[in-house]
Order: sequence, then C-alpha cells, then structure tokens
Amino acid sequence: MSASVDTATATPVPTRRSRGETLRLYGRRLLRQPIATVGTVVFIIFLLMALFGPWIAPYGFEEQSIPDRLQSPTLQHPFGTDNFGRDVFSRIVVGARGIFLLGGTGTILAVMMGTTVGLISGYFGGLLDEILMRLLDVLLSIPSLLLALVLLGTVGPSLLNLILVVAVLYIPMIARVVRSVVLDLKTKEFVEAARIRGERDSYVLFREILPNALPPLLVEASMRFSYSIFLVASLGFLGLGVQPPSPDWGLQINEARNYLESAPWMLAFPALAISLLVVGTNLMSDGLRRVLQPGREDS
Amino acid sequence: MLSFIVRRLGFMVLTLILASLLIFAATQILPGDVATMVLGRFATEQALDNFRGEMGLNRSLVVQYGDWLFSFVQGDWGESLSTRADVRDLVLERLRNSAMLALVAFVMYVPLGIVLGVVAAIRRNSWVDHVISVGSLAFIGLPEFVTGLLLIAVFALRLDWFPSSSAIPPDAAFFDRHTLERLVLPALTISLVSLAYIARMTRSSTVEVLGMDYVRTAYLKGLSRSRVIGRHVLRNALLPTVTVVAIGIGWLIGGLIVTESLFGFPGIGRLLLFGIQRRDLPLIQATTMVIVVIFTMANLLADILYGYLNPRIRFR
Amino acid sequence: MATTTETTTGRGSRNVLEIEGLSVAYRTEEGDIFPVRDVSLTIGKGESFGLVGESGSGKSTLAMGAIRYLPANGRVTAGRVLLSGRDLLSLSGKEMRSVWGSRVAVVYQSPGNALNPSIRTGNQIAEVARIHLGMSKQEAHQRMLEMLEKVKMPDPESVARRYPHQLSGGMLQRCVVAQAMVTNPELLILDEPTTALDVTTQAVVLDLVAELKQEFDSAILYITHDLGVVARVCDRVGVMYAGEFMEQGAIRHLFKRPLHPYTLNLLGCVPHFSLGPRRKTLNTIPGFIPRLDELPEGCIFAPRCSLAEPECRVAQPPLVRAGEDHLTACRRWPVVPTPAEHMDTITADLMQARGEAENRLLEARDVKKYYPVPAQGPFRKDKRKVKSVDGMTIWIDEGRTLGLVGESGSGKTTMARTIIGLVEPTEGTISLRGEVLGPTTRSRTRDVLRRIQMVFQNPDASLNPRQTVGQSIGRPLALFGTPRGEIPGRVLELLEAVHLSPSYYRRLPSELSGGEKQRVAIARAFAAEPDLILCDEPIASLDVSVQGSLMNLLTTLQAEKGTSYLFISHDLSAVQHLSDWVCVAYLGCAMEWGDAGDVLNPPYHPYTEALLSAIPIPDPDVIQKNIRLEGSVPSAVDIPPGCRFHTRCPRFIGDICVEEEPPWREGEGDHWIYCHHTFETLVEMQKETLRLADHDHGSPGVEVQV
Amino acid sequence: MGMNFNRRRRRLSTVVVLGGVLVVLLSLLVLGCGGDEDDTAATDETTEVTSAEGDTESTEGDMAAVERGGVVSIGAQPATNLDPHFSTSIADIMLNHQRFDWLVELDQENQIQPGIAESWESNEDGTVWTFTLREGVTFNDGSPLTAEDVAYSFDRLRDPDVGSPVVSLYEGVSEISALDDTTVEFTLSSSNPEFPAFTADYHSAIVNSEVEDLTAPGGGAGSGPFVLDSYSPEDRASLVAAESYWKEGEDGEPLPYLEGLEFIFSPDLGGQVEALRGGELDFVGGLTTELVDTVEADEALQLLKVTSNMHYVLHMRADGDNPAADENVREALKLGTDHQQLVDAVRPGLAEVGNGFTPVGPSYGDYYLEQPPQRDVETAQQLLADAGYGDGLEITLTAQQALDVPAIATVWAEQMAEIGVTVNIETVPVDVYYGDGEQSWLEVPFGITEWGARAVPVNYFQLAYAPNGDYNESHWESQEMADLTQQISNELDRDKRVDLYHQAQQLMIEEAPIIVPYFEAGLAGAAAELNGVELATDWARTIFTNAYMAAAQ
Repeated sequence: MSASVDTATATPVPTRRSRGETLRLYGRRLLRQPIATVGTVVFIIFLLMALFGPWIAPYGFEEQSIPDRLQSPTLQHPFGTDNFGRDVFSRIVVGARGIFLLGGTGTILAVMMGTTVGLISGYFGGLLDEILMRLLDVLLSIPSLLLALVLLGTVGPSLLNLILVVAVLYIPMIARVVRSVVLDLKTKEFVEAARIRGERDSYVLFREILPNALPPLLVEASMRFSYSIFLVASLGFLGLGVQPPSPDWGLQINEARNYLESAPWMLAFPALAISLLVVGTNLMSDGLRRVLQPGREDS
Repeated sequence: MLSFIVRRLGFMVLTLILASLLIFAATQILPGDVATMVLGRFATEQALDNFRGEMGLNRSLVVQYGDWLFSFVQGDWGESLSTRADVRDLVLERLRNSAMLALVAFVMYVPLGIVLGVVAAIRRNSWVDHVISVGSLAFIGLPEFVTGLLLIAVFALRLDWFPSSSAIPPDAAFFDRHTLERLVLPALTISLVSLAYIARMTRSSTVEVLGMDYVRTAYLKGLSRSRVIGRHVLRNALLPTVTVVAIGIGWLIGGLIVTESLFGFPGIGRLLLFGIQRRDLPLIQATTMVIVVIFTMANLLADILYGYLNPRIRFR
Repeated sequence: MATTTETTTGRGSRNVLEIEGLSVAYRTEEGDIFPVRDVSLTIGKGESFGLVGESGSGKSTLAMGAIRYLPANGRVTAGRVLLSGRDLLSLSGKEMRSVWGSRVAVVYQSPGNALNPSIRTGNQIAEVARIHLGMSKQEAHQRMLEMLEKVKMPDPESVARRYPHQLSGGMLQRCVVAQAMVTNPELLILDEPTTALDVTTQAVVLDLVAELKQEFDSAILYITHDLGVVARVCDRVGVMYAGEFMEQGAIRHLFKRPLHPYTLNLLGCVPHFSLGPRRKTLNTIPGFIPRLDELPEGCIFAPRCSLAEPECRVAQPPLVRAGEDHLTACRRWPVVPTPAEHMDTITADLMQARGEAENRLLEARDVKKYYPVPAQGPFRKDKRKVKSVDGMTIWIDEGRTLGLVGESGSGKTTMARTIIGLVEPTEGTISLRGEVLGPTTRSRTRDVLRRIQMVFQNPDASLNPRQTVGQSIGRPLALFGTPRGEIPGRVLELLEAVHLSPSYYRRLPSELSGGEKQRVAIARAFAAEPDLILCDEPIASLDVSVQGSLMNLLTTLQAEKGTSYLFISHDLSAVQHLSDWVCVAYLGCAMEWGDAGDVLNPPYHPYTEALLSAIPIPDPDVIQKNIRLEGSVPSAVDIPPGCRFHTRCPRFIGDICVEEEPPWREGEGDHWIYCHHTFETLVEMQKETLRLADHDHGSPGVEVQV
Repeated sequence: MGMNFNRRRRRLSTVVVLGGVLVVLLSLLVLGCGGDEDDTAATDETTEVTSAEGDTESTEGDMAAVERGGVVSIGAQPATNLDPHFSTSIADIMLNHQRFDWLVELDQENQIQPGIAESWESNEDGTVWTFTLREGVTFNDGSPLTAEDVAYSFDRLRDPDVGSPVVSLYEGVSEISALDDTTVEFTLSSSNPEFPAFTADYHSAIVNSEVEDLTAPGGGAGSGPFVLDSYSPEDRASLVAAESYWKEGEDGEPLPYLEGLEFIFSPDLGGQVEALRGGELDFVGGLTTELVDTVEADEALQLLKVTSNMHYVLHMRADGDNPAADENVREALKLGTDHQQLVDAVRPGLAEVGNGFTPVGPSYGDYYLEQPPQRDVETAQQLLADAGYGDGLEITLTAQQALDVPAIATVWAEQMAEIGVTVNIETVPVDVYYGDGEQSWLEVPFGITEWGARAVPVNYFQLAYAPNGDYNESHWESQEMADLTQQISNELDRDKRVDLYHQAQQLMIEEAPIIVPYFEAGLAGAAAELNGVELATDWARTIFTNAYMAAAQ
C-alpha cells in the first residue's frame, strides 16, 4: 500500500526522550539513510580536500613538467597529467578549495542576506514585505545562469564578483524559504506569547523565530551550495568564471575538450569531481531534510 | 477565474517592468562609459561627445531608460554594437531556432519525467524508486557541459549516430531530417537535467497525494490500483507538475546557454553569450528581455493552466 | 498473554463481523511494535459497536487491520477476521478489492479530505455504484441521487454537481456517508466521523447515523474517543487501552457499572452535568499510556491503577465474563467501585465558598473587529468586511471566571486576541480596573502587559521548540523584573505549582506530552503574576484523561492566586464546570449571558438550547431533546439582518426576527437574553419539550439534563 | 520470519542504491577512460601511417580527377569585420580572401606572384612603380575592374581619415595614378625595392570604387572567386562561386570548382574539430598540437601543413607607468623566458625557436639573424632587484582565448614565477582582444598576439615596431628602430639590406619590449575528400579557388 507510516498510530504518545537522546536520534536517523550518509561522507571528503588541499596534493597545482605531459593515469599521477604535465589529481584536490571558496562563501553570504530579508519581510509584512517580495520575484524571473552571465559580463569575472553574483542569485530563494517559515512561525502561539509579554521585535526575531527557522534554512543552504557548484563550474566552462591557470574544475573541463580523444582523463576526473560533489551534497541535503524536517517530502 | 488572470497579468507586467529596470541598470550603469568602451580610450573628447549625443547617452538615465523601454516595446531594439546588425532580426531568428530545440527537448523530457516520477512514487522505497531517485539526483548533479561532452564523445565521435555540431543554417526547416538529427544531442543534453528535475517533483507531489485521505477513500471504495492512480491520484498530483514544468523553463534557458555554445547551435543562448563576450549592450538587453518575457509568460501560462485545472481556484 | 478469544455478543442476530485474536505489527526504525494485540470482537447485523479509547490506543489500527488496509510497514501477525463467515485474511488482493466499498465501507474523521478535490462529488459517489453494482452511467447517477436524498441532503442535484471545496463540513460528511452506503454494505466503519465537526453539526451527523442504522441494517463499527458519542449511537462498546480491550459490554451495563478501573476513570474525567455542583475535582489518571516498545509486564494498566496489587503485575489478565454481555480484563473487577462511590472518593471542593462580587477587573465594551475581505484583483478592492466580532460586551470580576462558548466562527478567539492586544479592535474599548488600555501590545505599558496573560489551544505550538522548559518559564520572570539570581528558584516553584518535577527544567518541548506542555504554558502564564489569564480552548486538543487534571489545576491555581480567567471553549460542559459567568456567542455577538447557574438552566436562549441539546452525554439513560440546527454558521461577511440567528433558529417567530434586532431581556438574577421571545414564552416552549422527554423516558429517577 | 525477511530486503535495496550511484559515476569514468585506451592505441598506429606518407604534403600528391560542385564548410571563430581593409580576426582575413583579389599574390615560398597585376616594373631608384593589370577582370557584378579601382583601393588604405590599420605601411606612397584602364602608377617619396610585396598585405584587397558598403552580401564589392551570399553574425556566412572569375581551372572553365563556401563560426576550436570529425565541417585551420594528434588519428581526415613565419608576440608595454617601461624589467622578463620549454610544452615538434625577440624567423633565409636566446635566471633576478622588484613583481597578462595563447601564457607564467614575477592571466574572447575596449591588444600592459606571415620582414617593423606603427602594441618608442626601418625600406642593395636587417634584429634582441616564443608551422585539418587546397604561408590567407571535393582514394 502506498500510504505513509502513520506515526500517530505507529508510535504511541508520549515519547519521552532526553536531549542527548534527541541528538543521537538525529544521528541514528541519518545513519539509517545510507544514501544520505554516503552523500555526507562525500561532502566531508571534498570539504577536507578544500581545507587541506595543498597538503594532500602530491604536486603543486601549477607545477608543470613538460616531459610528463598528457600521461594517462599511473601510480605517480593517479588521475594522469594534463597538457602541461600538471598532475590532474593535485589540480582537482586544490580545485575543491576554489569551489568551496566561491560556492561556499557565496552561499553563506546569500544565507546571511537572504535570512535578513526573509526575516524582515515575513515578520513585519505590509508594504515593505510587498516591495521586497516583488523585487525578489523579479530576480527570480530571470533564469539564474542568465543573470549570472549578464552581471559578470558587465562587472567582469573576478573572485569577489563571482562570490557576489552567487550571493545575489541565491538571496531570493533563501529569503523566500525564510519568509515562509517566518510567516508560519509568526502565527505560532509561542511567538504570540512573546508578543503578549511585550518582547522587543529583535528578541522575537532572533530568539523565538530564527532558531526555529534554522533547520529548513540549513537544508536550503546545502541545496543552494550544490547548485552553486554547478553554477560556478558552468561559468568556468563558459570562460566567465575563474580565470586560468586556476585549477577550477569547469575550466579544466573546458581545457580538456581539446583532448577529448588524446587524454580523456583530463575530462573524466574533473567531471567526476563535479558530479560527485553535487550529487553528494544533494544527497546530504536530502538526508538533512529528512532528519531535520521529518514528515516533509522533498520539494 | 477572469479576475485571477487579470491579477496575474498585472503582476507579470509589474515584474517585467522591474526586470527591465534591473537589466537596464546592470548593463547601462555598471560598466562605466559606453562611449569610451565603443570608441576606445584614445578617442578624442569631441568624438566621445558626438557619440554620446548620437546615442543619447548624455541624457539623464531616467530618460534613457524610458526611451529604451519605449522603443523596445515598439519593436525597435537597436543595432548591435559588435555586428552592426539589427538586433530584433537577429534575436528573433535565433529565438526561432532555440524554440525548435526547446520543443524537441520538451517532447523528450516532460512525458518521460512525469512517467518516471509517478512510477517512483507508486513504487515508493522499492528498488525502482531508488534507482529513479538516485539516478535523477545524479543527473541533476551533472552539468550540461559534462553530459554534452559525454554525449558527443559517445554518440557523435564513437558511434557516429548523430552529428557533433548542431550548426543549422539560419533558414533550416524544422521537419527536416537534416535539422532534426542535429537537434537530438543538444536536446538530450538539456533534457537530462530537466528530466531529473521533473521526475523528482512529480514523485514528491505524487507521494504527497498518495498520502491523502481521499486516496485511502478511493482504495477503500474498492477501486483497482490503476483506476485509483489514473483517476484519483494523477489528476491532483500533476497539478503542481504544471508549475514545475513552467519553472523548468528557467532551467531550460540556463541549459540552452551552455548547450548551444557547446554544440555550436545558433540559438538565443549562444547569441547572449556572444553579446556578453563582446559587451554588446543592445544585444544583451534585448536577448535578456526576450528571455525574461518568455520566462514570465511561461509562468503566467502555468498559473492560468493550474487555476483552470484546479477546481478549487476555478470555482471560487 | 491472554489466550481467550471471548467476546461479548450482540443482540442475538447473526454476526456480521467476527474478529478473533487479531494482532497487528508495525515495522519501525527500532524494530517491530504491536499496536494491537490479540483482540476479539463481534458485531451483529444491525448492531453498532463503539470502539473507545484515547489516542494511541490502537482503535483505528484494529479496524484497518481487520479490513486489511494497513500502511506499508504494517501487517496482521495473528488472528482471524470473518465477515459474514468469510475469512478476510485469506482473500487475495483482488478479492479484497471487491469487498472494499461493496461489503465494507469506511467513513473518516475529516470529510474535507476524504473526497477528491478535483472530481465532482456526485461522480465520486456514482463511481461506487458503477464499480460494485455494475450500473450504467445513468443508473449510477440515479442511485447517487437516491443516496443523497437518503442522507437528507438538500438539493441533491446541485450538490452532486459541485466540487468538495464548495460544500460545508456537514454536507461533506453526508456525502461521504452516502458514498459509503451506496452498496448497502454489511459493515460500516465510522472512524471518528464527527471529531472535526462543530458540536451542532456533530449532533446532526449522529442523528443521521442513528437513522442509517435503522434503515440499512448494516453492522456499524464506530470508532471514537468521546464517550458521550458512544452513549448516543452505540449498542455495545469496547474500551481499548494501549492495544488491548479493557472492557467490553452492552452500553447500558458498561456505563452504569463499569467493571474496569480504566473505564471508571475515563468516565470520571469528563465534567458532567449530572455530577452536581461545580468546582469539584475531576478524576485524573496518573502516569501515561505506555510506549508500545516498553509495555509493562502483567496488566498493562496496572502502573496507573489505584486498585493494582502485586499480582496484577505478574501476568496479563484475560478478558473474563463479568455479567450478561459484559467482559472485563480486570482481575479485581468484583471490587471495582461504582461510579457514585468512585466520585465520592475523588471529589473534593476545590474552592472555598466565596463572598459577593468583588471588583470589576476587566471590561470589554462594544468590541468590533472587522477584517477586509481579501482582494480578488489588483483593480477590484472588495469593500466588504469580515465581521469577526460585531459589537460584543463582556466583563470579568476579580478572581472569577467568565466562560465564553460558541461554535467555530462565533468570534470568541478574536475577542480574546483583541483583549490581549494581538488584534487591534475596529471599535470598542478594553479597560482593566477602569483604566482604558491601548489597542495593541505595542501601545501598552509593561505593567499592563504583565497583568494579562494567555494560554493557547495548541500545546505543540505554544512552547518554543528550541527553548527548554526553564527558559520558557524564566523569560517572563526576567522580563518583568525578577532578579536574575532568583529566576531558577521561581521557575522551580512554578513547576511545582503545575505539578511538574524539577527534572523538567532542562527538557525541551519535544520531550513532553501534550498535557505537560500545557502545564508549562500555564506555568509560564502564571510566571508574570497576572490578574487575568485568557484560556483559549486550552484543553480541547487533549485526551479526556488529561483534560480532567488540567481543569483541576486551573481551578486550584485560581483558588490560590485569585487570578481571573476568561475561559473560551466550544464545550459547554467544560465551561459550566469552570465558570462563574457564561457568555454564549454567535457570529461575533453575545446571545445570552449571565451567572453560570442561570445561563445553563432554563429558560435558555434558543441557541443555547440547541447547543446543550447537541452535546453528547456519556450516560445512555439521559434522553436529550432533539433540537437541531440546520446548516452551518453563515458567513461573517454577510451577517443576516435582524436577529443574526434567525436563519437557523428553531424558535423562529416570523418577520420580526428577520427585520428587527432583538432586545436584551433581563431575567431573574444575573441573566440576559438577546431574543425576541420573552422569558415567559421561552419557559413555556422549553417546558413542553422537557416534559416530552421526561415522558418518553418514563423514569423519574433520572435527573433530566436539558 | 517476516521481520527478518524485511530487514534483509531493506539492506539489499540499500546495496542496490549504492550500487546504482557507483554505476552512474563509474560509467562516467569508463566512458572517458575506456575511450582513452582504445584510442591511444589507434592513434599510435595511424600516426605512423600518416606521417609516413605525410612528409610530402599530401594535398597535391595523388590528384584525383577534378570534380565541380559541392560546398565546403569551414570552421572559424566569429568574424568581426567584413570590410577587407579593416580585417583583424582570422575569420575576417579568411573570408575576405575569398571575396577579393590582390594586385600580387604570395606563394608557398613567400614569393610574390602575379595577381590582378600581370606584371610590374619600377624606375631605377625604385621610387616609381608601374603595375600592368590583367585584361578583362571584372567585379562580381560584372562591372570591369580598372586601374581606377586599384588607385581607389590604395588611396582608401592610406587615407588616415578612413583609418585602415595599414596607413603607416603606405606612408611612403606619395601619389597613385591610373594611367589608363590597365596601368596604375605608384609614386613613392623614397625608394622601396620591395614595394610590390607591400601590396600583398592581407588588408590590401582591390575593392570596387563604386561600392559604398563592402560588407554587404552579394553585389560587386570584390572580384574574388566567391561572393558573399548571406551573413549571419556570430553564426555563419555563406559564399557562392563567382560567375565569371578570371582564373581558369584544368577543365578550361572559370574557377572555382566549388559551388560555394560555408563559414561556420564557433568560438571553440575543440568543437570545430569534433565537427570536422563528424563530417559537419570540411576545413578547420590553426590547429593546436593536441588537435593535430586527433586529426592525424582520424582516417577520414587529412592534415595540411605549411612552414611559415607565423609567430606569437608577447608584448610588454613600454610606455607610461607600466612595469615594462623599465628597461631592466623588460630585460629580466626576456632573460627569464625559456623558449625551448615553450615549444616543448605547447607545440612539440611543430615549431622552432627563432632568435627569441624578433619577428624575423628562420624562414626568411639570410635576412634572419641566428642567435638563439639564452635563459639566465640569476641575471633576470638581479635585474628585477635593480628595478626595485626584489620582493617580487605582479603583472597581468591578457590572453585571448584562442589558439596556443592560453597555453603559452600558462607556461610562461610558470617560468616567470621562477624569477619572482607573479603573472595573473586574464583570458578574453578573441574579438574582445582585437576589439576597441580596455582589454584590447593595443591597450593591455602585457598581451599575447598572433602574427601571420608577411612577404618581407620589414612589414613587421613598419607596423609594430616603428614608433608610429599602427600595431605598435608594445608602445616602443625607439628612434633607432625607426631609422633602421626606414633604411631597410629604402635600400636597394640586397646585401646591405641583409646587414641592416641584422642590425635591426640585434637591436630588438637587446631592447625591444617583446618576446617571440617560437615560429610555427601553419596547420589545418581537412576532410580527406577535400582536394586542391594549398595552405598559404599565413594559413588564414588560404584561398579555395582550386579546391574541389572528390571521394578519398
């Protein structure tokens, strides 16, 4: 039968659990989803690469060795070498840093600004809300890659600009999520209880509402991060992202196109890295959603 | 229903106006002096002034914006800075090509995505579901330029089933073997991501509907599974999919930019990239506006369709 | 484990449904749990069996297991289910489908969700006829109209053409019942069919069920948590607790002389008009329903049972026959006290006799709250207003409780929110001790804010899930000036006052049960040391066993602290139990109001009379008047002219009700009625019905309740 | 029982799912790598075969019977200007060479051959040059091409108000007159023994004096073998064969053999080669090394190759407050460059190092000054320290996204790192690099420009290294260089010219703010069926007049 597990009937009330147990429960719930666990592990591996890349990488990412150019994978060069004899593995490891720096910082910025907008818009409502939401609608009415290209095309691709563009692109989505959570929470009785007590808006926003908006925010942020990887890589591929000789994955794929036949590993490994990280983050985000917001289907 | 459409139309016009402002601002205000950019740094002050006068650049931005918007609405989209061609002809011609590509992609991924999503939802938590769900996640994680390159490597270079380049002539007829076979690979490239997206969305909305009381009612009325799915579930589960398909057009456009330049397909996405690489303002503005118009219209259409299909909105 | 499969048997006619030793398992993350264990029951033709129990007792699982409709992780692990002698558990899936909908029909709690929102209602009903009766489209349509008529649906043709969202809750439930009865099923399962409905609509639906029983001869399995409903529509009843039957028996026996402490306790939890004076203790059951993965040894109720002795904890007692048509799972059933004895042991006055009216605390005068109707288009502003509260005046004395009752849509919650300043009144003033208050919380001083607090309906939402109990209660203390160092001490005192142990200090709301959350919410309200607490349906969403203890708590606290309450409820019996004054509201306006004793004694306002008549009373001997309100509450946008109640009034006079607003009539003592009828005529009319009821019942020993 | 079964099933499905993920990802890998093994093997084999017969350039080797008809598709970067006098990008040059004729043509040995001009002669001191035009040459609209048109064309080229990039090339021309319909006389202000070669510059097309817009399709703008039929910016350009071109084919009919040409623009060379392999294109020029491998590995393709003076110039702007305004810096960067490594990394086996810092390559014979560059890291570091950059220097190198430029930039940046210079590479699209903006080649402080082959080396000097040259991308202001350039242009005696050339090269090696990594062979990939294509020494100037499609042998 297709009906979902009716928790009300499956587990009788009351469930009494200590807080530590609750955390362990989250952990167990996550581990019970092997796919999400795999995703999380993949994410963590890439995160470690990003943090410790230069120490992990056997060679410098810019270290050229002309005699060793275009070598297929060997023990010395597990992912082969590129047209300058640079170690593809090292470039991928160090490239993770760029992805996390761009996508991660961009996402964090977007989360910060989007959360602010969403909180203000949802909590105060009225004309301000109307204006903010219209503006976000406009941003949303332009496909994100298009907007990124137009913005980067005009301001030029620099690291800072890329981060800002990622942030600008994802503010609307984050703000919307936060706003809808706030709208929901705002009518919750505990928030009304705070207003009845005469709490300041800042207290209500940051102590009553924000902590409860964190789980969906976390899920959304991880989702956005996975999209930002995609975006940054696409921009790199189109030549409007990180500039060479940075070990950007999208850029590597772009460079690898000329070697599609002679050195397919130059394409395969960065592509694999992008896919693994995006899929891993997606899976993790999926798992997070199930752990933090049980009962809600993926949307 | 009518007032619903009118309200949505109103919002659309508002959105478009704001979007045009944004595009205008992004392209016109940020990059600095257009005249210098076009004439070069060593142009004389006189030449710059002449150019500004000619292009109306010395007027206030508000006037410039109004003027631009007005002529845009009237169909005068200006002359491309880099090719000296009439922007409107250029954009519309490329738009036609992109529409062909999008149509082929659409025909590929929408039905398949829906079927996969429904199947995954019905067989929830079975291996079929897991394969479809994880598979769709994997495809969502594959950027178009990777899938595209893989498809080229396999189907064009290795197997030689389809051409690797999709450079179709400007007047290519749609129902033409030559054209269609050139559309297959790029369409497939765009489709994979959208397919995965639609499958996921359909799955989740179907799962949601499957958990509704009325589905339980339907089963307990003694209806066969196929009848429950066909008559009671799909009708409601596909409603959100309508919206998803429309929103998917945004993905489609993002995919078009990458895919078209990958396959050398003369569509609006590649034209936009061309314009951006050349800082061709009129071209960027027009292309972007056209895409935004299409995008918002698709959303409007989806809204109306949704409203029409959903009796809760239709009979308010 | 119990080995007996003994069940009570019905009226002697042949059994339609026989369940023997049924067990159901659910697969969960922690392993299998068994929400239903070794239960047996039988239902005869034309008989209705009430399945009662608190949430989590396994009653729905039992029913769904019996007809083999379980979620994917559920399965029947043992037992036999015979429907007219045919073993359901051995049927193939296809055969089962031919049983569903034709021989077994199910009606669920929420009618709004039970019908497909995108198919016209008529077609959904006709679908059953086409599938199971093999009818043509035409015939099925005809059959569908017949059924709608049978469930007393006004204008069936037009209802059939409409979509579910265009019908009211009561109409929807009738459609669902009609759909269920199309094939004249042998077994009809009604799973809390009226829980989501207003009490007046519930009464109508219950009447309908009673009529169906007469007409169709189906066996009815009626699942509910409400003992009053059972008393009204069932012939026999089974009381479930944590997956097992505690007691089964004919309705009269069981209610009159419960032979299981659990049943006895359940009955005692409900405030009851017949239980005499107000402000007595209600029964409470200590402890909790056990978790299914931590079931106690022996009798599962023993840990909460006052009669339990060590032997009760050794082995699970089987259901034993304790009388004609009466089974109990209690080893000690012979010593289970009678309800009267039980009452005597638990009942104590919670409040000393109190002096005459003290000072007026709060006065809300001529309050109106209008909301704009949401705009339908950018260019078309709707000028009309939703009149949530339309000129209501109430006052509350110090240390006293005002009960505010009415159906949903009567504006009672809006009234409370206006008083506390969450909603700005469109008109009218709120004054506290004669001082006029600002319209919103922002415009009120901290001291005013402190003096009015609120307890909300939904316990799950009333506490911040991210704050511990200590933080939640401590915050108002800190805000209203308790020195930092004293806060933990005060919080512990407050916890004690609401009967929670200090260990709760560090817990998060997710670790509390609904009743405990509500206690914390009450403690939080009292932390501010308010003069007035607005209680907005604080017990409505809790199980009956918990409701009683919370009402006791509220009463005790009032006695101790002298706090006033505004007690909002749709439940007249709870209101009469707690209140000094009662105000009955309808469509944003008071209909009747006065001293609780007076309002709830004749003569009544016709609306109050209908409300009282609609309340199901858990005593099968009580015969209630049959005053039913047709239709649902009109839209608050288009309030009927004249007397706003005239569209549904059972005592409708004529044009005067439509054309003129009724006057406020003052009766003896503190009692006002907003009606064109005089007290005298009302007394006449209502005496008439009372006499009829009396006569019909023919037992003068029973004190007639309404 | 049931419980166990269910447990196991759950675990099983988990395995299936994990397996699914792995399969998807592995298949990615396999698709890539699997191909690699097969292909490397295949590549090796075919390379052998092709190189065996490929030493003698195969184009004319075994000539199949000429067949008329067919359209050849050519892959190119998007064109930027269809006015031949303003050609900048390779696509412009290539396209316009099909549409127009030149007074003289360059052969594969870089020697001038008659074009529109049948013959030419000068007065004794080489100050007056008279060209005799071929009879009966017409523009593509049928109107006759006369001496007037030739005069008009060169007047247009040298008019500063029109602003063609070669104004400085014809500075020495004081007057051009059409003596009659077929005779045109150039009067020079000083002697120029190599003036006919000057008329062979790729800008110097003969255009119709009656036609205003030279970029419009159709009409009679030019007299070349093909006529522009339609032009779709950034997408493609179609050309059709001229109706009565003056050159004749083997069959005695007017050339060209082809019905038309189709230029298909795409910014990505890799994609072009993919299309070439898929049969969508017939000709792709300017192959990078790795694509040479790809083309050679494909039996359906042929590799066309020509030795040439094509080279890259890494320029360092020597004016203003640019870092390279400091002589020490320039010298340091030059000394820090390892030319051979650049060849090995970017064009292994397909290029040779010249003297490192001049545009004069070995293909110019005795004009060329052989003096291989020597890398000297220590001196370079010392020079940097002297210039005040002991702690390091950070520069921005603008690299167009085309050809070997990004690769050269990347390798060079690594070399610079060794002498303590941080090079930030900024890649820009080709048309931006050759456009008018701030990132254009004439503006950026460091940039890499590709230079085609010229008839005589002095052309490079005049265009780019004399202070007033229009293409003086390095903004080098050397009076000495200007004088030498002038002297070379005027010197009639060949031995003396050789000496002057050597002096100029010596000067450039010492002072010029440029680095020339190497001189490369012109390379193009073509469908095996494409015959009769002779790569010009500057492959972009290849004309498809004699091309025809014939089934491969």
